[in-house]
Amino acid sequence: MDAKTPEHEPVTRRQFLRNGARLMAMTGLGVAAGALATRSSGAEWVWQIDPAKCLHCGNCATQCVLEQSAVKCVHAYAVCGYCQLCTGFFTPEPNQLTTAAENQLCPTSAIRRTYVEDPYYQYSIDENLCIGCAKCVEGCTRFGNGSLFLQIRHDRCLHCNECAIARTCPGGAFRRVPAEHPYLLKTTSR
Amino acid sequence: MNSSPLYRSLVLTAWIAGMFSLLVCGTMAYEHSVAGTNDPWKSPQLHALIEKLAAEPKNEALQREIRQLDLNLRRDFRHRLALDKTGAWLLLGGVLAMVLTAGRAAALNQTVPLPQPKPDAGEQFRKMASRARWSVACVCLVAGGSLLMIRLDNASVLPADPAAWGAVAVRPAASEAQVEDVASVAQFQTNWPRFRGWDGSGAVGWELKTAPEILWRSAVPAPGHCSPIVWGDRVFISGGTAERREVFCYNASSGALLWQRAIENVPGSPVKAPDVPEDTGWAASTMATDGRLVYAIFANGDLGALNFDGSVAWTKYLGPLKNSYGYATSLAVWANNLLVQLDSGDTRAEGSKLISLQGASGRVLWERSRPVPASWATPIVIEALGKPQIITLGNPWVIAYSLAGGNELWRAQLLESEVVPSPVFAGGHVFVVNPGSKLMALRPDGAGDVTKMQVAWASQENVPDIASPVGNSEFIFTVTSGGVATCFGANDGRKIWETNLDTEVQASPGLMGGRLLVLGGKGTLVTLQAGGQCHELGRTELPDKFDASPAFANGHVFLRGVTNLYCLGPAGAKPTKQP
Amino acid sequence: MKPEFELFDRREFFGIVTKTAAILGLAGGAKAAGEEQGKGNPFAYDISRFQKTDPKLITYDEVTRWPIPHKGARRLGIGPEDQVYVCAGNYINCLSRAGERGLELALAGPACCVAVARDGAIFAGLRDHIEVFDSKGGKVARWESPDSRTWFTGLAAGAKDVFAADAGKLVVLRYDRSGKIVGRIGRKDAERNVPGFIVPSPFLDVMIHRDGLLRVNNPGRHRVEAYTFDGDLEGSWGKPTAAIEGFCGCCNPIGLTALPDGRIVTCEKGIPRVKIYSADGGFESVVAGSESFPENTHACTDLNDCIHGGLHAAVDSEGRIYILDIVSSDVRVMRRKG
Amino acid sequence: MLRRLKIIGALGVMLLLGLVVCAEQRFPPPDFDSGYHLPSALTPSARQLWLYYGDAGVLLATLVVAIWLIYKKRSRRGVFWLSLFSLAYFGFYRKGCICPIGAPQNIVYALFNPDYAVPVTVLIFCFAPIVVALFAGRAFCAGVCPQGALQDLVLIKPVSVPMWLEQALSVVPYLFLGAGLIFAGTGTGFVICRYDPFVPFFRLSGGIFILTIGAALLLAGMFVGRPYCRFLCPYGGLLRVASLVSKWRVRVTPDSCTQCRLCEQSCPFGAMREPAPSAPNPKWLGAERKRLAWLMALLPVLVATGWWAGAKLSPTFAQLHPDMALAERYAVQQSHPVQYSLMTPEALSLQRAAGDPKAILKAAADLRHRFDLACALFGGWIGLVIGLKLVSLSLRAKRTDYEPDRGACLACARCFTACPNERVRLGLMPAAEEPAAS
Repeated sequence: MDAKTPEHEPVTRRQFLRNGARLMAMTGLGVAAGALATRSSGAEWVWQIDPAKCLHCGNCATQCVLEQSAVKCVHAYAVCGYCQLCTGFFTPEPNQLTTAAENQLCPTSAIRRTYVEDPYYQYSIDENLCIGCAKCVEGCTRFGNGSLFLQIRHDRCLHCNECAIARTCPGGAFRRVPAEHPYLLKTTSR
Repeated sequence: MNSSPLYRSLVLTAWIAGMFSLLVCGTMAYEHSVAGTNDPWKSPQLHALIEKLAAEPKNEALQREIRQLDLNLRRDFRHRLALDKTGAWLLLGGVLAMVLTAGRAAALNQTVPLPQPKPDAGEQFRKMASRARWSVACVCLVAGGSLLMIRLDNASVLPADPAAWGAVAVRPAASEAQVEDVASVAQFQTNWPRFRGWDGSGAVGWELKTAPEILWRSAVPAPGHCSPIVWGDRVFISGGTAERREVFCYNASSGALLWQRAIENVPGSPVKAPDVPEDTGWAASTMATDGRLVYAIFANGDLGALNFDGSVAWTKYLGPLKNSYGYATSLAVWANNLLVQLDSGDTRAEGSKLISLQGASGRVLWERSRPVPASWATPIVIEALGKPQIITLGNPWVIAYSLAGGNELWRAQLLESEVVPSPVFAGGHVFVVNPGSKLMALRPDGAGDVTKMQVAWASQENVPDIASPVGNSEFIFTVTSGGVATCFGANDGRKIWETNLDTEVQASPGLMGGRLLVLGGKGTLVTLQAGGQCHELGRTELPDKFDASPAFANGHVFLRGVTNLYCLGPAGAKPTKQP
Repeated sequence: MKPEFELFDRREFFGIVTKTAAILGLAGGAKAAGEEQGKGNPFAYDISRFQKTDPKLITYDEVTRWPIPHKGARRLGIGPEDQVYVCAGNYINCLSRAGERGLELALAGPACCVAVARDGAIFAGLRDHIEVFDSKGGKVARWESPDSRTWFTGLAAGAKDVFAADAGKLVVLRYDRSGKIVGRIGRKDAERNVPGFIVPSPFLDVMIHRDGLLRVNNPGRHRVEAYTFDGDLEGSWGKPTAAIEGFCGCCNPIGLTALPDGRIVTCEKGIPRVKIYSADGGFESVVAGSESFPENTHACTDLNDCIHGGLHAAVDSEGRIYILDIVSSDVRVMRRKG
Repeated sequence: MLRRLKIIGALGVMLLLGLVVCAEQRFPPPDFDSGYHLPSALTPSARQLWLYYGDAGVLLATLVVAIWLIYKKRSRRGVFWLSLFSLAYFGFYRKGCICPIGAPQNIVYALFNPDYAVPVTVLIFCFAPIVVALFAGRAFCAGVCPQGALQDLVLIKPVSVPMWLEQALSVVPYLFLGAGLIFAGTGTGFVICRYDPFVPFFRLSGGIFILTIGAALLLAGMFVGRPYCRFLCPYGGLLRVASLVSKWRVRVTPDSCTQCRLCEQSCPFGAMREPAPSAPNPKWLGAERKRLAWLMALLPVLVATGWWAGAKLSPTFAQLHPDMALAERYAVQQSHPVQYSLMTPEALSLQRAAGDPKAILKAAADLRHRFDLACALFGGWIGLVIGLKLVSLSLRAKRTDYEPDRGACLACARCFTACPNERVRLGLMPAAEEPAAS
């Protein structure tokens, strides 16, 4: 508060009071800073999604402060079964197993389906098209191996101090992770 | 105001920039408003087409249409995103231009300050300070007020003490409750799903203007004192003997007996039937229905649930019951809960309990043991404090349980001896009868032992012993087995009138709009005016003996006599074809 | 100055400003309010209509449920006296018909599958090898892994042979009782026109049918295939659809067993359900639908290992069906209705 | 809550280990004959660490420059350009995150949630401007804060807010601060960031609601100088207190005041204070002394009342925490089931709760206990703020010269050129000329 300090005492006294207050404030700040410094880290934190907790609710597509969410679908190829009938790519009851629009699950057709060898197909994500709606994640995780999952892409994320999606995440899947390991990937090691 | 060309041009630019910004702003707003249906995943058009394709998977044209539409939608979507980016920058530029030019203009327009002589500064400060103090107080009040509002709007539904929260988890899982299909409250109200109607009050809003006359009668194949229940075009009664206990379903409009089904070889039920006193019989408990299944319980503790087509859904044995006169408490239903009050024991409680079952499955949701011996009153469910509570009578306790978890809400020590008349809820009071000695009105919003504080009034005049009271927000009517009908004020309990109907009465009276129907045991159906002064509107003599209470549904009155089931309707209404 | 240059009149400006502010505010408020009440999830993956089972099709009742002593359950087996053998974690537990815990075998690693021969010999499949025990639980032999990729997920023990489904190598190995591999069944082979198994996740199962043929599920092709002991493909049935008569998702069925009369019981994940087909693949009825397994919907709850979902079933001599729910880790005992 | 965070952390570690251990354990993908090799998912790395320290450096540099411009150079133009730079850098380049206004929340969050090691850069962002304020007033507000710069930019035609209203509204920032800190401390969220009206402009995208508020504030800001800074900004509140005891202060005139009153109207932020008579009016003295005494006595009462009333807010405020909200919804579901449509966040979170209700309710119970204290503190804080404000309004200021109020002055350097002496000093006008009014 802007208490107008009474000025009818001698100047020196007023100055003295002020200096005292300032000194106290400084020491206070010093203590606080010191206390925190003990448990502070030189590193930064960034937001990330724990795929094991993600409930595929679609909030990531709608809640991000960015027009196009910083959350995208990521494919862990080592977990993928390379299915011909991929429930992450095709609608629950596909008309035919073709890449035609009516058979695709992805609303922005951000998943590319390429033939590898009989009977295997590779599925990859076009992140410029992906909006992070997790529809494919649900399909893949429900029936298949769950090789499709959501991650915050740190080339897009603004690292808001408070993540707008985390606030509304029904699974509590968002958490701060050290910036040097900014991803929680399903294993890609083989 | 100055009018230098520079000033003018600045102002003009400012205006133009401002208008431009507004325009951009508007466009973007519009874009977003239509985005609701144009995004590929929202477009109802696309969804419709895909639905259509599911119906005719081979339709090439349709497929082509879908692909084209999908393509367009996605193109529009990308376009919108691009537009947003550029729009944002344009807006920024526009606003900046406006602000700068306007700012310059304002600066140009500034006049050199020309201070006027002022009143005493100290005085001014004093005024300002006092004003400021009050407005600080206002800020404080506003803040406090708004916080209070927020607090009131968003009260917590969890118990006050966090320690008790564990209990929240043990209630029946939400998911189960969701999948249950439950008849609407309206359906419960228009039908007669249990003893004395959906809420056990024995009252309905509509009335038969004229003296009712018999539309049809239909023979009752098996003895039983239970009253009929009605759902849609079905009337159900139960009857039983030591050998065989059955449920009968009649057509409500014609009286035809549609089916009869025996509740037999119930798992756990002893083969050798216990002996049940003659004058109570095996089927004194009125059935109940939730519109999905019909439920019947018999004096030996056999409980059965039947589908409307007469097939058995499930059965349960709840006995043995120790009851000197024979078990006669009727079943109660609320939404999809079936409530069974099983009071047992001669002088002290011997396994007395209240059970709540999931109607569809017969699964026990909860069970509470009761500190009372055998009783004969039927529980009712009322809504108090926004939550349904179950009112049960026993000797000596009136106990209210929560429907959700069966937790005891309140109890009052008001009853003695053999509790027969059932409670009713009218005009905010629960009316309970201590047979032959006291008629009492309780406020149902207490907690704990409310024997002292919650009794609104009590009266000792012409207190009934068998028939339950009936009433509305103004009056409470009782009928003694001797046939003395009495009217009390619902709020103060003072006796308003009494009259001797000179017929002995077993059945509980019913309230039909402004008419009070009293059914005499010898078949005299007396219609009284349900009002401030005693006025008899008519009598109908029925050729039968009656112990069961009347049921009112869909404009008809259903009576169960000893030999026949009767349907009464408005005089002059064409009797539908006899069975 | 002239009135037409009264452009910067403050009152007017205020008016406009307040108006625009009000409009913006209203628009914003309305939009915000609109966003408040979410009208369903536009991205919902909707298979709800397949998750409801027509009650008329369900021909079995749940009699009781037995909890499993250990976590990480995988497969079931049935013993000669109708005991139920459950492999869970590093253990194999024997549950009596009444569900009491009996014999417990501790293994070196996680048990993947189990089979019990008529004579009571117990075969425990670990990821990469098989351990053989006598009926008392004494260890008899250890059959080593034939291949680095081996990942056993199903076992069937006949009178002379033991068949082991190797989901990693996409083959069913035929052992004789001495542990020698005497045949490899179901490998992709154009000559014998064997299409080969597609097994995206470790759910390959094998069973010996009373008609003397093997039945092996081919999840990637949504089929059940019949092989002779020598590995000739005798036939196959099954079609991919989430509808009740077919096999749902990307890779089903995941488990097989047969009723005494030869009808085949199949287990599915994703839409967890257990169904009965006639021996030649005609859909007959449902043992338990998706409603019965609320926990068991998502096949993958772990970052590394996606076999934490699904069901397995076994049938005893009286035709009681035991369903192992891997997620809620209990055994449901199902009895035919009526 | 705390324990839960710990557990999550532990799980995280186990998880990372798990990746290594289970790597060859997990079921392998098919082995391809065609020599196909598994691609690996791209993982674009987060912003480089040194860039964060760069930001901190820029912050410190701009603060120093600001001080120099205000006290040495006494140049409004300089301050203006500096603020434009800050707007460009901290605003449109750094998108307003992390800024000192939000940083105190991180500090408090770190204090109560040991699993969150607050980054050094955040410490710098939080404390540097305060330290500066302790010595040189609100130099941060003047030249470094992007939010402030944005508002300063749009200020076209300042209208003066009546002093009494100014005084009254100046308590609001402290209420906002209190709320922000308790929600941060309980791990509910960073409401100060959530309701920062200008960051959406920096990002050029954001929720329509907050955008509207921001737009409204800017429109108002055309006529009311820096409405957010004066009547809302919680960090401004902190700096205000700090600058009360600042070593140097902004003065209108470099040397003696000639009482010409030309600077009266020069401050668009209502910080200018006029001289008050040295001798208090004896007529009111007694009354004022008595009032002061009463208000002093009232202070503890207010605090106590606030504490008591604040504690009552706990059940409601706690619901802002996602876990508590879930517990509440779960409880509602138990008594009055609601059918949420397919796969909506509500439905999914309820499924999650149904999976392990005990855990959810346990977490909620812990939260409630935290909130009981936090809300009581909040209430007490409100009482304290109001009380102190009342007291300070009953103290009679004594001033001989026209000078900006220590706390309220944003050090924007506007008033300098209003002073004839300053103009002389700057050589804007000859020394001879004397203002008419004096």
